[in-house]
Parts: sequence; structure tokens; C-alpha cells
Amino acid sequence: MPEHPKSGKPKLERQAMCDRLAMEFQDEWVVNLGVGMPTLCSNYVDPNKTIINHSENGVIGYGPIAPVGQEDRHLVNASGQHVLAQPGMAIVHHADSFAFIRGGMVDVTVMGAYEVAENGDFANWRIPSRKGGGIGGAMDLAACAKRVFIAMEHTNPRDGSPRLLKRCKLPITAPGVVKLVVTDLGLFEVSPQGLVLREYAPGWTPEEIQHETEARLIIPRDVREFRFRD
Amino acid sequence: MPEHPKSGKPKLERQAMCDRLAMEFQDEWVVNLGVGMPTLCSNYVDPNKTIINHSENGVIGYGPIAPVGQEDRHLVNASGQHVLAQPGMAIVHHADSFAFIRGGMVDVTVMGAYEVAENGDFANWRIPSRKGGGIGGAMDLAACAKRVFIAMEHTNPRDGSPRLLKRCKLPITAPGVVKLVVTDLGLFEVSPQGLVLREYAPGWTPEEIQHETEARLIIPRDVREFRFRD
Amino acid sequence: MRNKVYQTFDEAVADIPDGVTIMFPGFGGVGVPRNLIAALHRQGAKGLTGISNNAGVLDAKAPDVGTLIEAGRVKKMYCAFTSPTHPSRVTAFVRMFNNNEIEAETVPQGTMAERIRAAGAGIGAFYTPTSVGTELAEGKEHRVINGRTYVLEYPLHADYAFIRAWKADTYGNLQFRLTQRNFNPIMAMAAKTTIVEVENDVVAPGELEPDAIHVPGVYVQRIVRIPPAPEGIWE
Amino acid sequence: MRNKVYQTFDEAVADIPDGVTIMFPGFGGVGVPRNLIAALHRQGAKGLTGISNNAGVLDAKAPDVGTLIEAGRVKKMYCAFTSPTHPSRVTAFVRMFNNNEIEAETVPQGTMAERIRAAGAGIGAFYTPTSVGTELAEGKEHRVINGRTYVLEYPLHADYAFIRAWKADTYGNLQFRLTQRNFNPIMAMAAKTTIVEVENDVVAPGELEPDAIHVPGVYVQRIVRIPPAPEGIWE
Repeated sequence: MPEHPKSGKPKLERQAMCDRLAMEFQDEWVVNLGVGMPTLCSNYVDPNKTIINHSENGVIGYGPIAPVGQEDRHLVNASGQHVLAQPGMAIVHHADSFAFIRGGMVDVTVMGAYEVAENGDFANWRIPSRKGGGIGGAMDLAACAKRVFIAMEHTNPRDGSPRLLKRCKLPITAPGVVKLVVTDLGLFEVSPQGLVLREYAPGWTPEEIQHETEARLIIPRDVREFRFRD
Repeated sequence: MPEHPKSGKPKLERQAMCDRLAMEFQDEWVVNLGVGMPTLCSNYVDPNKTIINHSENGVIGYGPIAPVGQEDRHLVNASGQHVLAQPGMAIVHHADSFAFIRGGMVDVTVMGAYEVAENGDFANWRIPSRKGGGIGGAMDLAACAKRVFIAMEHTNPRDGSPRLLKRCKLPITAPGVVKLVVTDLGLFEVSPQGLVLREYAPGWTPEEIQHETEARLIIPRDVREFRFRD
Repeated sequence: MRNKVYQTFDEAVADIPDGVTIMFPGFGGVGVPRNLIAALHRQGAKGLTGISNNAGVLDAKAPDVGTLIEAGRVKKMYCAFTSPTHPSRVTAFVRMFNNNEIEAETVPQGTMAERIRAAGAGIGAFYTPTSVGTELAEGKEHRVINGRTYVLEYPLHADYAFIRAWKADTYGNLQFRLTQRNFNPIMAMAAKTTIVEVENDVVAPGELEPDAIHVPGVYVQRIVRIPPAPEGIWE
Repeated sequence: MRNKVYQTFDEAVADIPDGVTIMFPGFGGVGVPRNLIAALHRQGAKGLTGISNNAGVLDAKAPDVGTLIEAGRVKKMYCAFTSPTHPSRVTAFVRMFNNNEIEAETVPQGTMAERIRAAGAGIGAFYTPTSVGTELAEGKEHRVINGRTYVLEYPLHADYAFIRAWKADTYGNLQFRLTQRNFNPIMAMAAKTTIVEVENDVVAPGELEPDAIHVPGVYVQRIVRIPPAPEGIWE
């Protein structure tokens, strides 16, 4: 039996997780980063690529978070953070922003999740024990972006229960859309055959990661240690 | 039997016909004038009213036809005529222009027609003997403007056949939408009971006009001679 | 031409009756018509239905739709957030919703934007791929078009829209600055009566470039210039 | 970042294959991408489907979609005018349509605009009141919504859009001037590949005001600056 993670074996840092997803972004991709951890993806900068940041409130091509004192009171991203204008930025209204999303112009959306299933379903908007849900633009992005990437902790921090599941237990955000998941234990690809472990955190074995995972992991021959940089 | 119009009894001039319709426009109305005769409505100017001219190509609040030498090559009305910009004019794209029309923002559209029926149907886009049709924005305007006014000659200039009919013979542009019709013989209102003759051309009697009309005219007690001006 | 410029927010909202539906734009605290909301709060209209991306924020210092909700003036909300993003963020709306003191319909944000746009654009209903396969699509009509599944959604109409603009002319032509735009233009186009608070002096027609107008003036009925703080609300 | 600026119209249309669908904006002779049409005419692609408000004008001195139709390159047109407004105005399209040498679908202009917008906006279909009760609604699905009858209409997609703009930057952000705008923005958003002819020098990103951009650059793939006449077509 593998060493239990609670023993203190190091997991990946949130910034490393988001860097790894950002390494997958291609030149000229339109990227939509969800509230919370995904916004860390914007800290990874590859000078050979132009990444176009889209935010659901209608801004295409915004820049980094505004330093204190440089905030423009009329310019915020999807998290309500003040960002800097960037040359070439364009503004549209909310209906046009979601026309942009539904029209398939977003190359990748990165979101957090409570659960991801091996069939590509994921859940991030509603906990049945609470009334209502917080959906924001996540369902539109999940249904319509070209790719959905997920960044989340591998297990529920409250009770250690797994979050990579055979089937989602919570109400889903969209069916079958997740392509890539990064957790603090590794990088996972959703394939037609199921969840493929592509990279594992340093110090962890695929078997140890399987132990923390409800879904059956496919371990390919070329599985490798987590890449922190290209 | 009334004197036959071919005898030479004078009919209303086109400008008088359009002036009469324009007298019905109210302050701040958004007015859409169709190609041809209806554009003459813009020559009637009441200084006590602000009329907002809308053209289907996305211009709201344009001014008069541009005098020779003052044309702006980027500014035309629905007939493709160069018009003058007017303070307060706004431009939208084609989908927003028809969103404006379908959304009920046009107070009146004035169009020409081949036929108008006593039930408010009218036909102005297609002659079955010719293949295809020329619909432009007429169907959208007819279905969605708050009011449809028609300006047309009372009878077909080719064979003298009537154009105010019990039922349209040509394919209709929209059912039951016409409110007011001006012809070179008079002004007609479409009521739930049928076509009401409101005003007759000078020198004509209601009976003579009925003779030129297939639909049964309702002649109210207050029928009066055509008003050229308020 | 009828004058559209009102001197005070109180005058501009004075005749709003109980029971109407009002659209409230704003996203991330930007483009929120706070002065009009404060005026309506003073005016006291109740039994309102609100359409808004969210239902108020925690610890709001400046008025927003949550101010009206907390005061018990709102009967129903259409919004994209009906539970908090974190369990500790319990707003007045969340507390009242949990106690069944207010009704709410959770609408995906893009579907909400498109439903508002459809109301202004005279569209009877539309098919969208958003929410297919989720709880929010249950009971809705589905249709497969070119191999993709869509759900049918209907317009969201309103009696009033409260709008926050950057510039306006006396005809009601409006301009917004950066992400202040958000829901403002489509709400202005969807409501029967559109009331605007504007951050700059209302200018004469012709001073705004026709190519750079975001809302044609025909859609706007009332305009109030925001006075300097503290009389006007600027945060 | 990939360079979007092409030096010649011929380069910009060189790879367009036979059989594709192309959107052609323009209204009343304004906002017509004449240089791109002339280049495609030289290039020779055939079996095309065109989407355009009209199908060419009588006695056109400058190239328009009618130039491609007359040359036999177009197999089908979607347009709002499939017969002349006056019997004497027999264009090449009308002659060919009467001789069954070209197919055509007559689409009300607002329905065409909304179908193009729906393609860009990811809407599967929509209900519109336009054409209800007429020959053009025959065979279409009808639905009564809130007491009003609507017909169901589907998106119009395209492989290419040819666009005529006033200003552009190297990212492809576009601005139009006055009624040049017409169908241009919605076609740019609906097509897979959008090719633009622009009336002013292509500027660096940041020179166009973010609030005054009519088409975000992400929608644009290729841009050509129109040279002075006679090399460039300006009428």
C-alpha cells in the first residue's frame, strides 16, 4: 500500500499546477480564466506566444492585474479584479461577449471544479445541500469553448474524498467536455478510453495517485514526472 | 353612374398624398420610409415636431437628401440615396437595425403597394408571373412596425384595375397590418369593420371613388375633402 | 421634442409602481446604476422582479440590487448566482432565499444576456447549447440541430432598465467606458422605460460621434447627470 | 503572433477553393468589398454559394457579387431581392435565375441579418415574427408564443466573409464609418475566415479606441490596405 498523502509527501503548488496548464496554450489562443485558482495561469508568460485574455464581461485582450494605484475604475476581469488595458484590447457588451463564447471563439477555458468524471463530465456550480447555485458564465463556457481545462485539488480538502470520479455525484456543469485536468498530484487527460495519467508529482508513483482516485487511471508507458517548465 | 376618371378629372399629386400621411406623424415618432413614393413624406416638415428617420441599413436620425456636391460616400438611406448627417444621428449594424425594427421601435413605416385589402393585408413584393421576389426589409417592417401606412395609386396604371380589394390576389407581405392608405383619390383607414373613406380628392364624390374600388367602402358622416395641410 | 433630462434621481423614478420588473446591469461592481437604485430605495416601490447578473454582494457599502432585496422590496430575482461562491458569503439575498422569503431563477449568464437581447430584438425564443445535459435544462424543450443538442429559451422582458453610462446627449444617445458596458446596452434596449445615470455632463446632439454610440437615443426615456460626491454615488 | 496583413488582394484570396460559401456585405453600394470580389473574379473559384442583401445591380461599373454571378462562378444565392424592383431592371442574376442557371433563396432582409448573427453567436435556431402569414413562411415550423405567431429560422454559416472597413489595426480590430457598417460586422463574426479590405493604413494595436471597435480582431484573419485608384477600387 502506498504511503498515505497525509504523511506529508509534498504536493504540487497551485502556481505550478496553473503553469503546467498554461504551457499547453498555443500562440494566439483566446483564453478564458475562471474565478480563483485558474487566474494564476496568467502569471505564466511565454515570450514566443501571444495569449489573448477574454473575460465574460466583454473584454478581449486585457492585460495583467493592475498594480495598486494604477486601477482604472471602469476595467475589471471576470473576478472583478482591476486589470490593465493592453494595446489592441476590444470591448463588447454582454450579449456579444457570450455570442463570442457560444460562437466557439474561446480556445480554452480554465475552471475550478468540485468533481471531474472519467467521461469528461464535471461539476462546479451547485451543492445540493445548499439552495440554488452559482453558475455565472461557467455553463456557457463549458458547453461552447473549444477546450475545457480543470485546475483543482486532487481530493476534497475537507474529508480527503476523491474528486476524479467514475461518474459525477454533484449536478454537472456540462457533459463530456473536459480535456485536461491538473491537480496537486498530476496531469490527467480525458480520452475516449478514460482518464489517462500523463504526469505525476515528484516523489509520487502512479500507483499512489491511483489510490487517491476513484476513477480507474490509464497509465501509459510514457507517463513522466511533472514538467514545471517547457 | 359617376364620371369616369379617364375623363380627366384631376387626381392628387404624389407629394400631396405623402404630405397627408406625414401630417399623421407625431412628435418623436421613428419613421421608416420605403423606397420610391414614400420618401416624399420627408419633404413635409412640421416645425413643432421632431421626426426621427430610420433606415434599415442601420441609421437612426438621418437628415435630408444631400445636395449635389455634399454627398458623403459612406452615408446612404434605404433607397441608396446620399443623405446628410444630422446632429444626434446614431449608426448600428444590420442585425441591430432589424432588432430595432422587430423590437417595435419603428412608430410608422410608409410603403408602396400593389394591393391593399379591406382586412389590412397588403402585397408589395412579388408578382407570380415573375420568378422570385424583391422583399428587402419590407416583411420585417410590415410585421413589426407599430403602424403600416401605404401610399399608392388608386388603380393599376396599366389597366385601370382596382388596388383596394376585398382580398389580395398577389402574395401578401404581411396579414392585417395596414392602418392607413393614401391614394390619388383619397385617404382610407382600415377598421375592424372594413375600409373607411376618411377624405376624398377635390372634385370627387365618395360614390365615384367606390366605383374605382373593389372593396366595399364605409362612408362615415364626417367624410371630408382631402386636407393638404394641417 | 420631449425633454429627457431630469434634474434628480428621485424625479426620474418617482412614478415607478409596485410590482414591476426592473433590469439592473453591472458586473464586478462596474456599470451599476447605484444612484437610481438608491433613489428607488427611498421611493419605496415593492413587489419588484429583478433581472441582474448577481443578487447583491457581501458588505456592500454602495447601493446595489441587494439593497432593495434586503429592504424586502423584491419578490423574485432572475440571476446567475443564487447561492454564494463560498459558503461563508451569505448575502441578504441568500439568507432570504434559504428562508423562502424571495423567489429566484438561476440563469446561466450567457443565456441571461441572450434572453435580454432577444426581448429587445423581437425574437420569440431561441435555441442555445448552454445548459444541455444539466439540471438547468430539465423540463425544457430540447432539439437536435445539425447533430448538436440545444434547449429552447424565451426572452426576458422588463418594464424598466436602470442604466449607468459614461456619456449621453439630450436625445439619449449613450456611450459606455470599458467594462462599464456589460449588460447596460442590451438592458436599455429590452426595457419599456430606460432610465440612465450618466457620469459626464449631458451634451447637445451631435457631440457624440455617430459611429461610437453604444445605445441609440430612441431607446432612452430619462437621463440624470450624477452630481459630485457625496450627493452622487461614485464608488 | 501570425501576421494578418497581406500585401495584395490576390494573395489574400489565393487559397479559396471551389464550392465554398462566401458572405458579401454592402447596402446601397456602400461597404461593398469590391477589391476582394475583383481578386476572387481573377482567381477563378467557382461553384460558390453567396450570401448578400442583393445579387448585383444593373450596369455596375465597379465589381460586386453580380460580377461573379455574371461570370458563372456562383451556384446559389441567399438574398433579399431575387426579382428586380422594376421589370426593366434585369440584372445578370435575374436573367440567369429565370433561365434556371442559378439557384436562389429569397430571405427577408432582417431575417437574413438575424440568421447571420445567429451563426456567429452560436444560436441553433430562433423564432421571428417576420414573414408569418406569407408565402415565405409556408412549410416552415410555426409557434405561438405569448399570443403572437413566429416562424423558426436557422443560422446562415459561411466559409469566408469579405469585409470592407474604414480602419483596422494589425490584430484585426475593425472600425466602420457611417452606413458602411451594415452587414459587415455580423458577417465578419459568422464566417470561418474573414478577409478585410481597409480604406486607411493598418495601424498598430492600441491606436483604435477599445470602446469604439466594431469587430474584435479575433474574428479577422486577413487584412489588405486598399491602394490608391486606379489600382484600388474606391467607387
